[in-house]
Amino acid sequence: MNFHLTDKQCDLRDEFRAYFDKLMTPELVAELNQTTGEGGGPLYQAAMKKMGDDGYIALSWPEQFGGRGLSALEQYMFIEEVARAGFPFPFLTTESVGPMLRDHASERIKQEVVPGIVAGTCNIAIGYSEPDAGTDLASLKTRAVRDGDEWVINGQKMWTSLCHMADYVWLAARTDPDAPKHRGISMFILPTTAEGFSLSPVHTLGGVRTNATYYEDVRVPADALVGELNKGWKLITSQLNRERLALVNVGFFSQKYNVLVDWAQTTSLLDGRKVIDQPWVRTHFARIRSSLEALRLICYKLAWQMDSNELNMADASAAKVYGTELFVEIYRLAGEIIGQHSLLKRDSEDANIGATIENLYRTASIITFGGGANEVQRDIIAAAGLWMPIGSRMS
Amino acid sequence: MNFHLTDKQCDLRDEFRAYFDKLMTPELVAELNQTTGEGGGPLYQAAMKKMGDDGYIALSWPEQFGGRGLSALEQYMFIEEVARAGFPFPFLTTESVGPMLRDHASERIKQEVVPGIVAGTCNIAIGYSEPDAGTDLASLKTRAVRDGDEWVINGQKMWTSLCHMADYVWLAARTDPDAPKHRGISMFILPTTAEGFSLSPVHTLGGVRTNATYYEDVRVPADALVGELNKGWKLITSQLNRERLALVNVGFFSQKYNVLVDWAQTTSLLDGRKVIDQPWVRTHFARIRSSLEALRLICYKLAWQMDSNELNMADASAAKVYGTELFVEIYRLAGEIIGQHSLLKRDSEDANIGATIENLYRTASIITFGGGANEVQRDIIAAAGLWMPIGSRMS
Amino acid sequence: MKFSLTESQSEIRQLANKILQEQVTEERLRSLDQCESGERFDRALWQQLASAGLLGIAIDEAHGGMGFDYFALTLLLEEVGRSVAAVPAVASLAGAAMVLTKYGSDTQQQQWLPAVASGESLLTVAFSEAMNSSDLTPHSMLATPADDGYILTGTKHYVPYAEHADGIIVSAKLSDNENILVVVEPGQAGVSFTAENTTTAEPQSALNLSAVNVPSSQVITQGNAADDAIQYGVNCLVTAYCSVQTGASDAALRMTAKYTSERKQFNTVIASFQAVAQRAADGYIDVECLRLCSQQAACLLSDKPADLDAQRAINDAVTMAKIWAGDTGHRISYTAQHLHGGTGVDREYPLWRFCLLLRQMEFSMGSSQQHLTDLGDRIADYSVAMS
Amino acid sequence: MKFSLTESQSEIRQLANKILQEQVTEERLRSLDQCESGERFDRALWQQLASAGLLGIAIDEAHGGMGFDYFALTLLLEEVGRSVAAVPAVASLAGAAMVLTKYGSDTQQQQWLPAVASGESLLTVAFSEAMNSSDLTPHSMLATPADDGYILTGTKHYVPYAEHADGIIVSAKLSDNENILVVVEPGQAGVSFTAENTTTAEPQSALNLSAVNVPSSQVITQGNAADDAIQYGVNCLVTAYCSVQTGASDAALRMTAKYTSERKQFNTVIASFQAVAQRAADGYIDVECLRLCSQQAACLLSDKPADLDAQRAINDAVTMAKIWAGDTGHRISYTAQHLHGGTGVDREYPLWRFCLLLRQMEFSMGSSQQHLTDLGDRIADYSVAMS
Repeated sequence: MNFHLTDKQCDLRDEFRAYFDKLMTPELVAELNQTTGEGGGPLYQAAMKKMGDDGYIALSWPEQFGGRGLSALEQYMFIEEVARAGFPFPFLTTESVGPMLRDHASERIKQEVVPGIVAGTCNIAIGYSEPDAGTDLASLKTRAVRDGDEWVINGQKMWTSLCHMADYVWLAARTDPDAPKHRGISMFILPTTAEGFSLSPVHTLGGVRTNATYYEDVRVPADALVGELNKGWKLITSQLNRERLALVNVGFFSQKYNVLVDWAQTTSLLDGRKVIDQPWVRTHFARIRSSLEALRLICYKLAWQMDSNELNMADASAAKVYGTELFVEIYRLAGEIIGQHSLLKRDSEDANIGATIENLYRTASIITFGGGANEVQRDIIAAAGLWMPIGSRMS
Repeated sequence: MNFHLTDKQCDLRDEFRAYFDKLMTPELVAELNQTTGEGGGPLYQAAMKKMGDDGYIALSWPEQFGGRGLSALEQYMFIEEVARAGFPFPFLTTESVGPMLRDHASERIKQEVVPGIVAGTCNIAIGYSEPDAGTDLASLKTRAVRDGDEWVINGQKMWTSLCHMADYVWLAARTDPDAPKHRGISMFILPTTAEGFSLSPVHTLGGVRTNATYYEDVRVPADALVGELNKGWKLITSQLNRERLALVNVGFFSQKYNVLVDWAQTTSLLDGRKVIDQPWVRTHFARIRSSLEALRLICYKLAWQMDSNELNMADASAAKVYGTELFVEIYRLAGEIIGQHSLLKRDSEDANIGATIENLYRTASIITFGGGANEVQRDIIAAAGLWMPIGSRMS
Repeated sequence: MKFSLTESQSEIRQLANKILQEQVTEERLRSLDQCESGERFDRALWQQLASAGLLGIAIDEAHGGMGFDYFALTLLLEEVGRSVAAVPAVASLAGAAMVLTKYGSDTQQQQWLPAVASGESLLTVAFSEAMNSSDLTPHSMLATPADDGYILTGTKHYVPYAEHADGIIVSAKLSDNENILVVVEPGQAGVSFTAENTTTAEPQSALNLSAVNVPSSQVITQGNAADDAIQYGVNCLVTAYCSVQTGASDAALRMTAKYTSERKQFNTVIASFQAVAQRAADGYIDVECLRLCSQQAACLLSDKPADLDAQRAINDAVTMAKIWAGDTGHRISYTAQHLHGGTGVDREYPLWRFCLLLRQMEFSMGSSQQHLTDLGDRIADYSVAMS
Repeated sequence: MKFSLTESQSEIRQLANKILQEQVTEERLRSLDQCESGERFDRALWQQLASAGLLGIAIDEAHGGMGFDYFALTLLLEEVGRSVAAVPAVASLAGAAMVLTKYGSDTQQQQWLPAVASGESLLTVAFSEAMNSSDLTPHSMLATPADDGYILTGTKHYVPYAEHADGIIVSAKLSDNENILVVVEPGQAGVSFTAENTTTAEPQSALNLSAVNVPSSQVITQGNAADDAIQYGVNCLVTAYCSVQTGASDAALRMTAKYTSERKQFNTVIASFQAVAQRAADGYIDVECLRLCSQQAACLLSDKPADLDAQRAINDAVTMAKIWAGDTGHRISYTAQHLHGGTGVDREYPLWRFCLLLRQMEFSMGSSQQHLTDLGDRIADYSVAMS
């Protein structure tokens, strides 16, 4: 057992960190703040294209597909630096959708879509959830019906994030309504320019825009089907553990912790003491720090397990539950440390680090149910980690 | 709305407190410590008899039965003082079993048993739980079969506490095995001298002895049946809210809080500061104090509701859940305040207030599942307090 | 001990509930959302409350009010929280008007209270300074004596509705041992504002005073009485936040119970999953604790403290209520968002405003931890014994 | 980064697990429960561990040990926790032997280490003083220079197996700037004990030294090196408690999972109630956090710290592990008891011993809050930055 990074890993971290230090210009940071951190502005698009040019997008892909074949642990470290830098990297596209297209799509789709992903020029939105299919995703109702050489798609999706700037939707649709619910779903890739496709914005608590998307007799060629017919559920779930790991990456708060400590060490109270001279502030920091340490180790272990093919389902769910609930808790503790200033928004004239927390707290509200509701994750832990017969709550 | 006690209530509190100050002699306290707080020793029995003589046992009973007709709020205040004094008053007997016997037993039983309860000379153990009937109490299997003028009882009970010093067992038995499980139960009063009755001690984590009791062809006269045949479940549950309130009475920790604060104010650390000069100790106390305040108000409100016939089932369950989980938490916080000395038992030569916490923590381990498991209480809260359809988990 | 409302209290609650539930519709709230920053103020609603007499609940009849006590006012505040109404009830009614009623001169009361009750004038309170804590004695707002009165210089933060107010009650430090409480009018020379855009969009500002001349007639109180007045004002404001929090928590929790009882996944309403029900039940307990502690604080604040012990009991009750307001607010917001899933974050659904209000109340005038620290210091000092 | 054991580490773990699971039967534990207070020591088991070589895991081969590092020793300790075995592994092996290995003279090592490895001698450690905290530098145990060595006077608390030990490592204060670490033998004049009966019945005592003459040969180290040695000894002990806690938590949780999977109520196994499963899942997360933080501390402690930063990283890792040991221990004990219902408190069923052990480890050498306070002070000092 060894808890140190290897020299090679340290070098890689240094490389990534230096890269993002350079990429995140003040102008880009300002644009990202304006677009509530979700990207999409011209500077963001330029940065993505630069990352593509620099070979920084598909790092975990094999070399023949433009990648560097990073291990899961190395790829985790990459996401850590991305998160630390605050760059809205589309890791679902690069780590989940991209590899599925690369490995399972038709030749036409491969040639049309995959190079753009690697180049940082092609944006893909994900169309899984529906108004009545959230945690129970497999009950989705959007239909795809074969008509000659085409599929005709009808239905509605919710939370199709980034779709208003996407080139394609990666869409889950029901292709066999008579099969058991997990066995009648197939995956499609659908251009957002297709006739019959439309969307309407959904504004959220976090300030981030997402979309409802509508599909009225949208026609796509037969080869827009990705993978095998009616075996889409396997594709949806194949990258779930990796996605969960990305969701709780410790990088989302590690640098902010450092900044907050520095702020508390240097900021004076009215009585002349520093913020950190308050004993409870120290205890709050200690709580945050020791909790983050556990998260760091959980994530590294999970990534290491992926590389060693020893991945335990329970551990992936444990990371998801622990990390997401920890972030909610940390954003409260951080708010207490900063005080009432943590209620001020970024556009307040005297906004300080509190505005970061104000924003983080609002955007964090989705993480405990998104990416697999934590109740379901706990059921998985009890079943897969403790061999408890949890019954058939979710069938 | 008014949060002050009336003058009459203040007088009553003063009366009770003075009474127990006098009752709890150092010798009685020493005996109680030796008997792990459960009573049963000669001084305890003498104290109970004195309380009987002084008319202090059945205070909530109507005057014609030897009581003073205290309201639920006044009776709650009485239990608060009992708990504060640390006297193991048998409130299940006086508040639950006693009134049922008084109101529903045969004349013979009324004359044989009830006066002894009021006099403090008759001890009654409660025989509800069985090895396979705990939270699911209504599935109990102990059978009572009518044979001529007698009932013949066979079965086994668990957690028949105090039975080794009891004169009677208040016993739930199945009298109709074919009826739905809640509708085939009847209540009996059974002398512990009956032939076929036996018990074996069960020693517990808390150091308190309880018993398994065995019933082999135990015969009791027909009039040992209390209340209506097959309607025992109603008797079992009729006093539940009052029992739950007694279980979480704030008196169990209020005086100990005062003592602990005093200890922390006067005890020196190695570096010369007082224990309470540590800021985290203050925060722990503040957490304890503000939580106890909420418990105090919850309990008083519940008692007041009982008097006004406005009792909300959800509120009784809320008090039970909140109070029991709070006590577990408080005993941890108190342990942290005291430090490693809270691991020492009463018989250590240099034991201090930590030994009280050591003992409380061990004995508190039963409160979250005893008196109705907290999961069931939360289901009741969701259903009765928030009108949520919780399904038929417990039928 | 009595846990029910009097008849007139019930009427006030019902009246407030009726008006706010009828008027504060989703459409009305949305139209306010679209206002420019700093303008989330429903003036029409404020006038409706005035017409119903509700702005004068705790203002003497002699000044056009109903003449009830502070506790009665908190019944309105709870309904304000329950409806997320965009009105300055806390600052103007629970803060400024209560302080003027108790400590203002006859002239000051005549000048302000009838106008507050009728809705003509709006008052607010400026106690908080930078790096605020739950200790709101003035440090950096300084007063120096002048010919007729004082000169004030300094900055206050988080002043609710400051740029809408006709009068601002400001605390300032006169010397190491003496504080002063005055009314500043926004039009006075040397008064300026810096917008502080809050998470709920309630308009708040930093108040900057640069050598503002405050004549004696604008002085409410100074010396020991000023400290009492500041303490009283802080207690009234903090308890008011607790009452708003009680209403908002209760509403968010009940919205969640209703939503989970209707939302189906896996062919069943999600409320029937035990994990969902248990978590909602925890919320029920939290709201009950907050409600009781807040009501106790409001009731005690309506008493005249007979002695030091009684004054301490009031301060402690207020502090404990705010600890619960922070904890309950955080947990209810989190529970409600989590159990709603995606619907909860959609700004077309009403929950999100409650979550922001809960957070704002949690951190306004001291977080739970800050109040725990205060209470802990008092325990070290005088035990705050259990009776 | 590597999260798997080496082959030899796996063998140690398996050997320890096999012996302890086979030997520490319920009958054996019950017979120890019935001993007089202060005698919960399974000497036969201790000799079996010695025969298998396991007492010498981290003792040099030159002294009859296996020559592995501290981390390898914690594999045994985790199994001790998993079996609630009544043996002094923490005090003798993780405390005393590790300190002697690193800081003892050749003569001292020769005198003690072979005998520790063979089970002939038992050592223990006396660092804690009255009103203990996580800071274990000596305050009230005082040393004064004498002809050949020092005179020690003072009291130490919570010394595990003190009355069974052949040698006790004692820290003492020589002056405001200097500490000293010595070995005291119980037979020396002026040494006496006061029994401290602990919640688990592990024998502990206060150690009273009244002008005990400690010759130079019994001095392990003094000056800066003594501070390093005390820090090292404390780190080894604290981490050892964390390892024991990991094993005990894991065992109690798995016992609970098994019990709830078999216990039926309402015609179904209670594990199928979602509230039960969810709570067990929380326990799984807690144990995983504790395990990882403990393993990290043990691994770092096995390194030679290259510089101040590396030494700080070790100290911080140990502190964080103990925070988790307290929190996880408390929560697992509570969860296990609650989900077992009455069965869990019955002393005929094995759970109760785990609950007491978990509490004992939680409060030994600093509670979670005490370690949080320490860590907070260090954060104020040098940030404990995230890399």
